[in-house]
Amino acid sequence: MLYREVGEFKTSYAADQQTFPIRFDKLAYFIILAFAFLVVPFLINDYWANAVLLPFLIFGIAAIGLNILTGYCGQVSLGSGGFMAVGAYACYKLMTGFPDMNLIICIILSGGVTALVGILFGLPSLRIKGFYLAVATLAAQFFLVWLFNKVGWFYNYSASGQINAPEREMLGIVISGPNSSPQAVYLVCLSFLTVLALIARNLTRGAFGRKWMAIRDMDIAAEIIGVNPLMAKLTAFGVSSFYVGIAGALLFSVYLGAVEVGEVFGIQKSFLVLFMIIIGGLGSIFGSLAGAAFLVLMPVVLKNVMVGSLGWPVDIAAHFEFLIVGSLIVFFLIVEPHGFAMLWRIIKEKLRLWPFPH
Amino acid sequence: MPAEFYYGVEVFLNGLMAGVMYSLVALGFVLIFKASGIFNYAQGIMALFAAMTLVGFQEGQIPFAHLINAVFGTEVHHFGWTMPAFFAILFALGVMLLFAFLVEKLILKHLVNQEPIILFMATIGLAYFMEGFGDLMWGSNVKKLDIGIPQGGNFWIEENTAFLGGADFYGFYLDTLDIYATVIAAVLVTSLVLFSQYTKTGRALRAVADDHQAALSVGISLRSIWVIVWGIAGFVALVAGIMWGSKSGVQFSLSLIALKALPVLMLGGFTSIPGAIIGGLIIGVGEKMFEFLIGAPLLGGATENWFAYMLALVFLVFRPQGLFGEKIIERV
Amino acid sequence: MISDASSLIVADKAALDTVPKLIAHHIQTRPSETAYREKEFGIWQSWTWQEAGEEMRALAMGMMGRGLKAGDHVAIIGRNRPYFYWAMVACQSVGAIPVPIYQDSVASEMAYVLNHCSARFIVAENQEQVDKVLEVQDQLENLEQVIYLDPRGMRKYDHTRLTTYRDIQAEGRANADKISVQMDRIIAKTTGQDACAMLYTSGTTGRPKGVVLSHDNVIKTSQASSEFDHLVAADSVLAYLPMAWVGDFIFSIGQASWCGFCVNCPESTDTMQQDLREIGPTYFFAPPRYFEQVLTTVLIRMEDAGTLKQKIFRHFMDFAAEVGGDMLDGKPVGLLDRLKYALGNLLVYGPLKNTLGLSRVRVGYTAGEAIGPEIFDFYRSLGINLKQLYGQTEASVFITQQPDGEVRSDTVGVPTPGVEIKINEDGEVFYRSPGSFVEYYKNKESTEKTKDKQGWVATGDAGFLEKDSGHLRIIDRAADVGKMKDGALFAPKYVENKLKFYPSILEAVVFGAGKDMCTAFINIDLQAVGNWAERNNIAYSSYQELAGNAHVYQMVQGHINEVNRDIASDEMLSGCQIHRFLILHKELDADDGELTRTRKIRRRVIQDRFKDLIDALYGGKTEIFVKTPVIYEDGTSGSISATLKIEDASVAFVKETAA
Amino acid sequence: MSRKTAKTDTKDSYVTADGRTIGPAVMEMQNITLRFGGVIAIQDISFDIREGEVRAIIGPNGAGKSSMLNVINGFYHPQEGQILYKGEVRKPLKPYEIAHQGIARTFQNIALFKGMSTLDNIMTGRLTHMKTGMLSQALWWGRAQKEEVENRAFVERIIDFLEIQSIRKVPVGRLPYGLQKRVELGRALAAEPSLLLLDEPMAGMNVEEKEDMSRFILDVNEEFGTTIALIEHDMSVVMDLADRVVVMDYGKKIGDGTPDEVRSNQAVIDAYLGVSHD
Repeated sequence: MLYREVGEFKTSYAADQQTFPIRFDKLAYFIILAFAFLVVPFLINDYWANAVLLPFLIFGIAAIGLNILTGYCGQVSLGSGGFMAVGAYACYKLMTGFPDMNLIICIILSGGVTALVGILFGLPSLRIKGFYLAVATLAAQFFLVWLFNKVGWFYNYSASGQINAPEREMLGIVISGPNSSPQAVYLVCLSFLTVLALIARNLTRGAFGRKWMAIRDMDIAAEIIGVNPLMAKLTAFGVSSFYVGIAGALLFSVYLGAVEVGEVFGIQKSFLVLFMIIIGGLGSIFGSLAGAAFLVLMPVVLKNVMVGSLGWPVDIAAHFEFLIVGSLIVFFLIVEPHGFAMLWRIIKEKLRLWPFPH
Repeated sequence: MPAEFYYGVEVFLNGLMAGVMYSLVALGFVLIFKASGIFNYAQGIMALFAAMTLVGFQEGQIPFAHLINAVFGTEVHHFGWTMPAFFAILFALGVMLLFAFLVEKLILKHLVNQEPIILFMATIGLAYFMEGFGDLMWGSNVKKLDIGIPQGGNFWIEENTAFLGGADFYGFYLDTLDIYATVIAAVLVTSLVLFSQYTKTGRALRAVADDHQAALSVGISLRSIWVIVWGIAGFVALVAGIMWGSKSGVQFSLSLIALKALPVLMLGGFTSIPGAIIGGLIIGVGEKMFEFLIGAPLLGGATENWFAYMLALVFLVFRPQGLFGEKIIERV
Repeated sequence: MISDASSLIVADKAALDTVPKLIAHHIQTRPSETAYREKEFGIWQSWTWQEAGEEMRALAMGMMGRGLKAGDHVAIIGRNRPYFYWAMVACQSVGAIPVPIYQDSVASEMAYVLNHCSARFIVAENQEQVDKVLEVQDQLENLEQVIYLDPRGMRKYDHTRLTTYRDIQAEGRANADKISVQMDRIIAKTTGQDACAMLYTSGTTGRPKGVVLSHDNVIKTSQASSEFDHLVAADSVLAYLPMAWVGDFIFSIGQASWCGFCVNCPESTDTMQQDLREIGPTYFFAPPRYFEQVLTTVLIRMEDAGTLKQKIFRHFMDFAAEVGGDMLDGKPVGLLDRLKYALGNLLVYGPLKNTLGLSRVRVGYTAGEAIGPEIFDFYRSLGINLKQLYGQTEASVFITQQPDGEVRSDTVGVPTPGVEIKINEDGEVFYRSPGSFVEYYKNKESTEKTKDKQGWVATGDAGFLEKDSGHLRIIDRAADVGKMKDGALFAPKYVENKLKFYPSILEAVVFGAGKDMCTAFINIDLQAVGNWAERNNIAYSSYQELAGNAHVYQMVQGHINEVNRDIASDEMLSGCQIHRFLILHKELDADDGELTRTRKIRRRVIQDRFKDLIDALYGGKTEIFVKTPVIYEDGTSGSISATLKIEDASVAFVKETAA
Repeated sequence: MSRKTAKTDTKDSYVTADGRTIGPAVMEMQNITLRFGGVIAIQDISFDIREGEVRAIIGPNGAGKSSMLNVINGFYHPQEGQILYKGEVRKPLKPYEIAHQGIARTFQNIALFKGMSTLDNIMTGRLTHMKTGMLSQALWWGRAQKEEVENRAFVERIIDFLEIQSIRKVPVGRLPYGLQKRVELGRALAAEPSLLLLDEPMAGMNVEEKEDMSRFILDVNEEFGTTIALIEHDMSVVMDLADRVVVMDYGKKIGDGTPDEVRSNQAVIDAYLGVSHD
C-alpha cells in the first residue's frame, strides 16, 4: 500500500544486490537509525535504559550471533550462556589487566577470545550432527560456568567470587561502572549492535553466508560442490561466538557492572537466546532483533501489568512468564516455524501488492 | 587393604546407584524417542511436575492457591485433609496420563513429520510451560516428599562391611533410599522390556519406532501410540520424581536431572533401552569416581556439573552413533 | 552516430531531415545521456547516445563493407531489442531501407515479404528466425547475408552466408578508416525525400503491401505529434509492440530520435508486465485489447481480496468514476472531493497504478480498435492520461489525436497539426499530411487507388467530423459498411465493438450484408468466462465445452439483447440488431488466417471458412455439426469438430424518435 | 546429424562429424574395485573419459553406476585400482578437494539447497572461484563486492543459457521437478567444471522435459566444450547423446564403445533383455 516502486530499476548488480533494494525500505531504515541515535538518547531515563533498551540491544547482538550459527549454518547450540560468560570474563581480565586499554578495544578483544573458545568447542561439530551436537554444546555451557566458578584467577580471587566492572571513560564520558549515564551506555551498545548487524548482513549475503546455508540445507551436497564442511562450520562457530562474546562483555562491563557467573550466564540464558531466534525467525537478522525485543519486552509488560496494575506477588508474574514463553515457543513452532521474520515478509508482500491479495 | 580403596568402592557403589537414577530418567527419553522420534527435553520437568502433583495431593493443597489468593485476595492454601501415599500416587499417575493426552492433542498432532530439531525445541518450550504451570499450580517452594520409603544410611550393610577395612574404616555407607530406588528401577526396566516384547501394544510401539508408514499401513494409529508412550513416559517420570524427590526434596533443581540424562543417552544411544541403563551406570560411576579421584583433590570439586557432558562429547567424537546405535552410512 | 563529422553539427533540430542526422545531433549535444536500455542478465543494460552511436556506426560500416548499397532493402526480424533499432539506423546511414518483419510470422509469410522487397541482407535475432529464413532461402534469389545476434545452437550451421552481428561490427570497426568518410558522405547527402523505412501493412485483405515512408514523413509527423503532447528528452517509452508495426517504428525511432528520449526493451515477452513496472514509462501506447485484459485481471484478482478491501476498492473506484476524469481534464472539482480523491489515491489509485506500472505515465495512447467506454474511463479515473488517436501505416500513424482536456471514448480526436481531413459523399475519411506515405512498393496501381494526385489518401474507414467539437468519429471500415436487403445501413464493426465491450466476449463477427437480418459469431474470453464459470461452479474441461455451455449461452444472450436495445435507439443503425447467434467452438486465430497479426478479423476468410455455420444461422437450424481444420503452434495441423447450438436473441422495436 | 562418430582406437585428439574436437583422456579409471563390507559394488573396471566428449555409463538398476560416479568424484574410495586425472594419479581426496580440482556433478534425487533462491543456488556453484577473505566480506568493500558482482554476472549468463530468468529469485523449493533439475545443472555449470558428472539427468522426467534436458546437455557440450560423463539406466536416451558408452552390469563392465558398437554387443543385449531397465 505504501510502496511506490514504479521506475525503480537496477542498472548494475551492485545496486541489485544491496541490502535494501527498494527505495522505501532504505528510507525507513535510515529514519529508524536516525531516530535511534539522535532522538532516543534524549527520551530515555534509567528505568527505560536498564529495563528495556540495554537488554534488548545486548541480547540482540547475542541473538544475531546465535542465528548465524543456528539459523544460517544449522548448528544448534545450547552453549550461548557459557560463551557470553567467556566474553564477560575475558573483558574483566582485560580491563583489570590493562587498565589503560580503551573499553571498546577490550570488548572487541573479548569477542575475539570467545571466538577462539567457540571454535574449540565447534570442532566436534564435524562428527556430531543435529541435537547430538546441541547436547554436546551443553558441555561447553556447564564446563565454562564451572570453570569461572572454580578457578580464582578468572575473578582475581575476589572474596565474593563476583567480578565487578571498574569505571572506564571514552572521550571523557564515563561508560562503565556505577557512574555511567544511561545515554552513554545506550549509545555504546547501539553502536555495537548497528555495526555488528551490518557485518552479519554482509557476511550472510556473501560467499560465507552461502557456504553456511549450503551446509545447513544439505551438507553432503555442499561438500561435493566444494564447501569444506569443517571450515564452514568453524567459521560459523567463530563468528557466532564473537558476537555472543561481545554481548557477554557488554552485559558485564557496561550494563550489569557486577556479575556472578552462575546466575547471570546459566543454562537459562542459553535457552533465552535460543528462544529469541526461534520466535524471531531462524536465518534472519531482522528476526534476531525482533525476537530479542519481544522476549525482553514481554516480561517487563507482564510485570507491569500483574505486579504494577494488579498488585500480584512477583513470583506469580515470573511463573506466568515461563508459562507464556513456553506456550509461545510451541505456538510459533506449530503456526509459523519461521517466526516474526516470516510474518514480516508476508505483511511486506501484501503491502507491495496492495490492493491485490496476492 | 587401605581404607582409600574401600572408600573408592563405596563411591563406586554410590555411583552405580546414582547411575540407576539417571537410567530411570533416560528410560523416559528412550521410550518417547523410539516411538515418536521426539527428543523430549521436558522429561525432567515431567518428573518434577509429577512429584509436585504427588505432594500436592498428599498434603491436600489447593491448586493455584497463590493465584487465587492474588486475584481474589483470599487466603486459601489447603483443603485440610491429607491423602495416603498410595492414592496420591494413583491420582498423580492419572494427572500424568491426562497430561500425555493433552500433549498429543495440543502439540504433537500439529507437528507430525517436522524435523527432529523442531520437535526438540518444541519440547523445550513445553518444559518452560510446565515449569511455569507447575509452580503456578503448586507453588515454587521446596517441598518435602515422603511416601514412607526409609531413608538415611543403611546400618546393616555398614556394620557388616566394617570388618573389611580395619581400624579406620567403618563400613560402606549406602542410603537405603538408593537401594530401594535401584530395586524399583530394576523392576520397572524389566517390566518395560517385557511389555515392549510380549504385548501387542509393545510390538506396535516397536513397529512405529522402526517405520511410521509401515505402522500406519498395518492399522496402528500413530496418535494413540503417542498417547500411550507419553503416558508411560509420564509414569516413568513419576517414579523418577518420587525417588529424587524423596531423596533431595521437590525443587527446581530436580528438573536438571533431565539435562543429566542427555549425556547418558548419547552414550547409550537414543533408541536402546539397555543402552540407557548402561549409559546411566557409566555416567553415574564415572562422575562420582572422577570427582573422588581427580575432581575433589585436584580441580576444586563440583566436577559432576560437567563431567558427564564432557565424557559424552569426547565419546561422541569417536563414536557418533553411541554405544549401541548402528553405524550411519552416508549416501548421496 | 557521427564521431568526427563536424560538418553535421547543426544547432537547429528542424533543419535535420533524416533520422541518422537527428541521432547524430543527440550524440553531439547529449552524448552521455541514456539512449537505450534493455533488461538482460537480470539488470537493465544501458547505452548512452555516444555508445549507441558507436554500435550503430560499427554495424553500418560492417554491412557496408559486406557490400550493402544505398537503396537496398534490409529485413529485420526479431523482438524489440536495441540491436535491431541500431540496425535500422545503421541501414539508413548507408542509404539502405530497413524492413522490419513480424517475428511471429511463419516461413511462408516471410518468404513472400522477403521476396517482394528483394532483401539482400537480413538481420535476424536467433536460431528460430534464422531457421525460418533458411527454410525458404532457395526462394530468395537476392539474399546474400544473414546477420544473426544470438549464436546459440548455430555453431554447426554452414556459415558461408551467416555472420554474427558482433563479427559484422568488428569488421566495421576494423575498416573504419576506409569506410567512415564515405559513409559520412552518404549520411550527409541523404535527404528527407529518401526512403526511411518500408513497413508491410498486415493487410486485412489480400497480400501485405509494402508502405514506403520517407524521412520527411517520419520526422515531420514525429515532430508534430511530439509537440502536440509536449514530449521531451526526459520522457521514456517501453518498446514492446512488434517492431514491424508502424506504431513502434514511429515511437521508438521517429519520436525517440526527434525528442531524444530513452527507449527501453523488456527482457522477454512474458516478463513485459514486470519490466513495465520497473521502468515506469512516461509515454505509453497499448492497443485496447491490452487495457481490456489488464482491467479484467485487476477485477479477477480483486475477487480474491478480503471483503473490507473489496469494499474500499469499490467505494473509491466508484468515487473516482465521478470526479477522476474531471480532475484529469482540469475541470473544477470541489475541495472536499479533491481531499477524498487524495485519500483514494493513497489507498487505491496510487497502489493500483503502482502494481500496473502506470504510475508515471504522462501521455498514454490507445488506438487500432474502438475501446470500451467503461474501460477507457476506468484508467482515466485513476488519473492516467489515456487518450485515443486515429492513424494508419500510410499516414506514419498520426491522423487525429485527442488533445488534453478533450478526451472522450467515442471520438478519436482532432487532426494532428499539419493534417487535413475531408469526408467524401459515402462517408469515407480522406486525409492529406506531411506524413502520408510515398508509395506502395512495387504496387503502382493500389498506390494510385489509395492516394490521388492532390495527395489525398483514402483511409478506407467510414466516419464523420462532429459539428461542434470538430472531433472525428469512426463508424466502421468503409468497405464493410454495407446495405441490408431492405436497404438499411449495415455497420458490423460498430456492433461488434459494442459486443466486445463485454469482458466475457473476446471477438464477435456480425453478418447481414444483403440479408434481411443480422446474425453473429461469438468468441468467449476464456479467462473471464472461465473465472465466471468457477464462481458459479460450472465445470468444464475445455474451451470447446465451456463455449457450448448452456449458462454461457444465456449470459451471452443477455449481452446481445442489451446491445440490441442500445442499437435500436439509433434509427440509422437499428437494422443491425442481432437476431440469431452462435458461440464458436474455437478461438479465432492468426495462425489459421482468421485474424491479422494485429488481431483484426479477416471477414472474408471467416465467411468462407465457416460458410456452413452462416447458412445454419440463416437456415433457421437450432444446432449444427462442424469440423474445422486448425494449425497448432508447432505448425502441425489437425481439426476440431463440435456440434454448435444456435440461439435467438430478442430484438427491440425501433423507437420512433420524437421530433 | 549423427554424433556417433567417436574413435575408440586412438589416444590423440580427433574432430567429430559435427565439428567438436575430442582431446586425449581427462580421466582414466584403471582396474577400479569397490567393496562395501563383503558386497562388491564395482569389480575391476577400467575406462577413460576424453576431453570434450560426452561419455555415458549405462546399465540396469543396481549395476553399480552410481557407485562409479561416486568413485569419480571422490565420495567413495575404491579399495583397488587407480584413477588418473589430467594425466596424474589421483590420491584419495575429500569430495570438496575434488570439486576444487574442477569436477562438478548433479544428483539423481535433486540435492538443491531448499532454503535458497535459484540465483543463490547457482551462486554456490561459484564458491570454488570465490577467494576473498572474511574481513573484506564483512565490510563489503572493494574485493568482496567486486568478486560478488563478477560472479553474479557469470551466473546470469548461465541463467540466460538455461532460460530460467523468470525464476531467478524464486526459492527452489517452490519449483516444479523439471526446473529444479535445470537449476541443479546450472549450479554444476557455474563451477566451470573441466569434467561434469550427471547422475541420471533424465530420471523421472516426462518426454518434453527429457527433450529439453538433452538439448541443454548437448548445448553445454558444444557451447562450452565441457567434458560430460553421465549415467543413465534408460539406454534409448543415451544413444543420441553420447560419443562413447560404458555398459555396466552387476558391477562389471560388459561393453564399451560408440553407441552403435554397444548396441550390437551381445553381452549388452542380454543384460538388457534379462533385466527390466525402468
